[in-house]
Amino acid sequence: MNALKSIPVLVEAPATRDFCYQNTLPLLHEISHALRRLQQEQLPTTIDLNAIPFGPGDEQRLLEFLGRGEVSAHLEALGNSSVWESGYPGIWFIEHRNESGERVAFQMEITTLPAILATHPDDIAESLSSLQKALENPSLGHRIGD
Amino acid sequence: MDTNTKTLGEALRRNGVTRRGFLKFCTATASMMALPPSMVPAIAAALEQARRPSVIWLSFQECTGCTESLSRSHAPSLENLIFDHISLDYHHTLQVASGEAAEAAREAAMHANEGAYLVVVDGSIPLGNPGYSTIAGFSNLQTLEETVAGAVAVIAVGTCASFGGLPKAYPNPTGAVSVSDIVTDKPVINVPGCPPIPMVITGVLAHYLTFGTLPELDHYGRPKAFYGTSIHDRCYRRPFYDKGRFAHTFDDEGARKGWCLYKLGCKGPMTYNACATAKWNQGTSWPVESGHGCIGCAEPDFWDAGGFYNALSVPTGEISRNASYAIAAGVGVGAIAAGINQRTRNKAVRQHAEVTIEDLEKR
Amino acid sequence: MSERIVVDPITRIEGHLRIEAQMKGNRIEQAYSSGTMVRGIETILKGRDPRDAWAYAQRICGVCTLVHGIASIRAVEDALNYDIPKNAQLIRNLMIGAQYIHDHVMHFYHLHALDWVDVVSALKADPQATAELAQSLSSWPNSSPGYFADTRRRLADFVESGQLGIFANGYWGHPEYKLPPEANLMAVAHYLEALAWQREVVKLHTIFGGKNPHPNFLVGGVASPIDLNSDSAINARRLSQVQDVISRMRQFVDQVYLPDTLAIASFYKEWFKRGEGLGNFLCYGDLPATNMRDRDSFLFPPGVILDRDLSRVHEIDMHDKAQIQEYVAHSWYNYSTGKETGLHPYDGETQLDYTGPEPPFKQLQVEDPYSWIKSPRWRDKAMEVGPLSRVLLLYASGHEPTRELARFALAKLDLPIIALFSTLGRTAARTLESKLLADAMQGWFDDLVSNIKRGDTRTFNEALWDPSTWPETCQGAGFMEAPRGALGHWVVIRNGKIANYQAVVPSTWNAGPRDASGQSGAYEAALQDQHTLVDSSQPLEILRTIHSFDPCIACAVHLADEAGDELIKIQISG
Amino acid sequence: MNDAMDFLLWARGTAFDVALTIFIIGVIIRLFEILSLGRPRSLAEPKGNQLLPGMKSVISRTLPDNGTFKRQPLTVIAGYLFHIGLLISLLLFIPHIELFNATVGFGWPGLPNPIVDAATVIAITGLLAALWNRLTNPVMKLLSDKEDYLVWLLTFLPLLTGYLAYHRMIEPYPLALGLHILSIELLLILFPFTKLMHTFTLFLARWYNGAMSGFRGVQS
Repeated sequence: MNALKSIPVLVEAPATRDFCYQNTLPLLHEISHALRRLQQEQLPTTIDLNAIPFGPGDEQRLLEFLGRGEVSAHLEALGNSSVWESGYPGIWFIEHRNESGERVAFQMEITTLPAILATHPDDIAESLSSLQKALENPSLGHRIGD
Repeated sequence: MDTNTKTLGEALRRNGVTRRGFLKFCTATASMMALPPSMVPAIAAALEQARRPSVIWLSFQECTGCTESLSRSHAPSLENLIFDHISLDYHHTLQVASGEAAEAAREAAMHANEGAYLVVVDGSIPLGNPGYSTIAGFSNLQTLEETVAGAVAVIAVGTCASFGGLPKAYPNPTGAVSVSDIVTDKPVINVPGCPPIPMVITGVLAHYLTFGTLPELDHYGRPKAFYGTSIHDRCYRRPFYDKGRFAHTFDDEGARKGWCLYKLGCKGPMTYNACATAKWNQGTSWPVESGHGCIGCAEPDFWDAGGFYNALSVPTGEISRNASYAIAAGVGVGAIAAGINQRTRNKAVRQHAEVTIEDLEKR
Repeated sequence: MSERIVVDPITRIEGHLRIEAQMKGNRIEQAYSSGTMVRGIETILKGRDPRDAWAYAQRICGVCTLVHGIASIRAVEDALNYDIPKNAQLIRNLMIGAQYIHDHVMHFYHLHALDWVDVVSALKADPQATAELAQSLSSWPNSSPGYFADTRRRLADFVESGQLGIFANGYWGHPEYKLPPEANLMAVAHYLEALAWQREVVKLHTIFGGKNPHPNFLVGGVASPIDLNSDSAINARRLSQVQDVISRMRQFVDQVYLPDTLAIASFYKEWFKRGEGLGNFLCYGDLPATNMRDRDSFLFPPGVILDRDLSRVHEIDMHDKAQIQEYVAHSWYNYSTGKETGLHPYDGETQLDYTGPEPPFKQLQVEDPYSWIKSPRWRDKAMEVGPLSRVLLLYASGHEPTRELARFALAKLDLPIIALFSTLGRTAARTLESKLLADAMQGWFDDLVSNIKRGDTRTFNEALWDPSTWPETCQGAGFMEAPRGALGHWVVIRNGKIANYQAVVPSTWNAGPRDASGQSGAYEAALQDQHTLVDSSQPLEILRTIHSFDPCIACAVHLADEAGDELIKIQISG
Repeated sequence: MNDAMDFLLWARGTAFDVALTIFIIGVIIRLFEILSLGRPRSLAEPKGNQLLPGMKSVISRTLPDNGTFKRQPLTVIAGYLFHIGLLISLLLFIPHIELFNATVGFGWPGLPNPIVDAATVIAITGLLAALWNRLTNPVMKLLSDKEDYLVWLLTFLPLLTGYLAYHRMIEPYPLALGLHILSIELLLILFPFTKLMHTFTLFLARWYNGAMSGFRGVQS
């Protein structure tokens, strides 16, 4: 374990954005088109990043390029999921992992708010009825799903 | 046996899966089936109604690599597949029961799900002699025909089941054939690869589970969603091919910098599979990323396609030897032709020289 | 009355195996092991480019997905006298080590465990008590009552669904299942955890070989270059992934696999008294610190142990035609020298000759040929190969860590060393060597890193890549210790093409039928060693002993050249 | 069902061997034949240098001349487009270079694929224009015989199949590649026995013409 650390690694900041594998650059163009669509026609776009033929390091470079913005959310349903807005507002990343922590989906949504974060109308209805029940008899208070 | 009582939607809800969880599940399913994210609502609607199909997995002339590959699947994982998605009622490598009890399980599943179960086959079927491969005293052909009779469809997993694979490689000592050579009255979906990418195996199962139908297939009976594009066209090293930058040997500068492996025999241009996007073992790497050219393992007869380290455009014969023979022969024949020419010419010249004014006047 | 019990298919193994047992009362008197599938890969290999051979050979088996690839490139390298760079040697060692640990853990949990673990009984377990049991055995973090309650609930849901899938028709409730419900539940939880774990650890193969199963190999080195400044090579990120895999392996072996083996074994001590059989053990040796010619640098020492005599290790030579021979007296092949004779693999010839009953059939004629597996012999003696052989050879050769580990395990179980010669001894040996290998892997990895640090990044030797540099004729033997035992590939190369190819694999040694002189193979002998069946319609005991060998039958089935070409015989130096 | 791969293997194997053999033997015979005819020894006193005018003629006749261009602009343009496009796609496409490398033992750098692709389109357009010209121009039509059309087709097919294969417009790919290779094999086989031989003889002929004029001291 120590041996690995003993490799002298000098981290150099890339002088230019290196998109040599060329799959990130077209993707960024696609994203910008999607963003325009969102702005002008209010049409959201979802891109399945698993379907993009990334070369080694491409995903890393894309994530670094887009950076992280103000919002991030954590979801616990059938394993963990993370949702975060990139440094470019309107561009979101959604990463789903299964119970063993393995990534099962990785998507980019160009939208105002990713659908998975919004509360489902049926849940609101259930929520309302159970809250009312709880108010009628506070000792029965419970959370949905238990 | 009261089997298919619960839909997947009910089962998930019973396990306390929330709507967000369900949406996530659908998203992952879409991604796994290589379907666009816009399909998620349709998948959600279909999954609500989906029931665990009975799956009978038959192994013939195989190496178990396909099953091993399935066990590497992470979305859904093999354990989720077994517990939640399908009822894997017969599978030599995984099932607990042996011998008669195992065969009884197969027969029970066939009975209870008559006309509705899926048969998965890995391995080719030897027709050279029924004794070349037997299970419980039955030849593979007998087992296949009997099991497929009541099936809704057959999924041929791996290149052996899909196209005959290694056993069928020249000179095909056991007379091995593919599933589709035998099963002609049922839909056969080919999921080739040696082994196939686990996501492709589960993706096809998921498609059937979700929609109750089979995915769209190409001319080789392969699901287009996974086999629609060549390795080469989706390869991250493709730009280097286009720019003319190649690794000339393993471990040279080009190899280290990740240049194109075409000259080292990469069969990416002729191979249709999802390795370049799905990659292997949870996106860890794939053959080209790890420095070895694609060997073309999802294509029919790739074993006989002319060597793994010869560039695709290079002819398979002994070119330089043939060419030198041809040159020698050409020179030989050419010299003779030239000799004949020379003689003709000399003769002509001679004859010409002999023409005198007198000769002409005689005419 | 004499009854013939037939178990076909033997499940939870690789390939197609049939066992027939001739009973005397409730005791197995004679056992017959039959491989029931053949493909003819050696025939297919003839005439091909030797540099391609690994890919064909590798497809002999997708479970031990690496071993035939390695044996094949070693055979070609031996024939050509081809040296490989140090990094390539270390990377190959790491890949072999990963194969072992992955294979052994999957064998234990997914193929073998359900012979000892009653899944249905696990439903009766108390999660609290299970948690206490688990915590008393190991510091593995997944051991809370809630965790086991979840597992139990999932299992209950599954059983209630009525579709038992792969668990249908198991011999549940068989009186030979002796674990308490809590131990059963813990084992079921670990069955599932091991499935997730194995997906992680095979990534080592993916990093170096591009995929698993069937990672890629290369004659002359490895295909993955090393360059710390490149994204597309083995770099610091890749190395740390490898380190992560090694750490996970060591943790799982130490905290789950080893404690579970000892815990389960402690309920089945009578299985340390039966199922050994031959008493002869063979090991080719493997895992060199330097190179394959330097046998002294091997982690696993080569040699043969006869009649359980650990005080004497006999030397083994793969090129010596008097030592290793294969017989086909009871196999569906022909020899031009006659069916009773034995042939060294260099002279190996085989013609498929099925003389068994016409399918469908009920019973094999065991006086006649009855298997697609040949019968290899060392100096005409039947041998057992595999983890038990290796551990015994390590023990006999005085390898201190092995002795210490064996002493520790035997002390825990309160058993003498002789207990290793048994069904569970074989299973325990597999666990012990996993522990040894997981630790060794860290050493190879550290060597690799320090080599890179010194500036040596070579992974491939181009010198003999071009076939025009090869001698007109040459031959070589590639050997390795596969997880299931001694594996050898023999290749004859003529004019740049394969003139002959032979593989003698671990399960051929173990699963082979009787030879010309009537000697049983290892499976057969083990089953004939004090096996009584509680219920002949549920022959759980047969499965236990057969599974303890970790059968790999696609490997075992012999596959050689149909025409039986005359070989050019040459002396191999060294 | 695996006919496509069998076809490709045959095209890359036996068929290629046969075609290459016929091509090599044929070309050598033709060259021997032509060269052995020799040149009549001129008894006249040389009035000038042969070498330079010979070379000059090779170059000048490779460049378009004004007269022809004015009379037949299409022939000239199409001809040039086609020849340049063909040479680029034939000699500077990397898989082709790999093939040469495997055949003759050496290679040379190639061009990026998009450029080669464009060159192929140009060559195909040039060939189509030439054909159109041949069919519509009365003089050309009169002059053309069956061999002209055959030669046109032999040249056109490799370009077309190559383009289709590269863009995967024929499925499956082994079939596309096999057809491409086969079309070239057809070209190779008929090459020595048709006008296609001009590939090897044109510079010879041009030099000869120029040299003759030089010998006589005439401006070529």
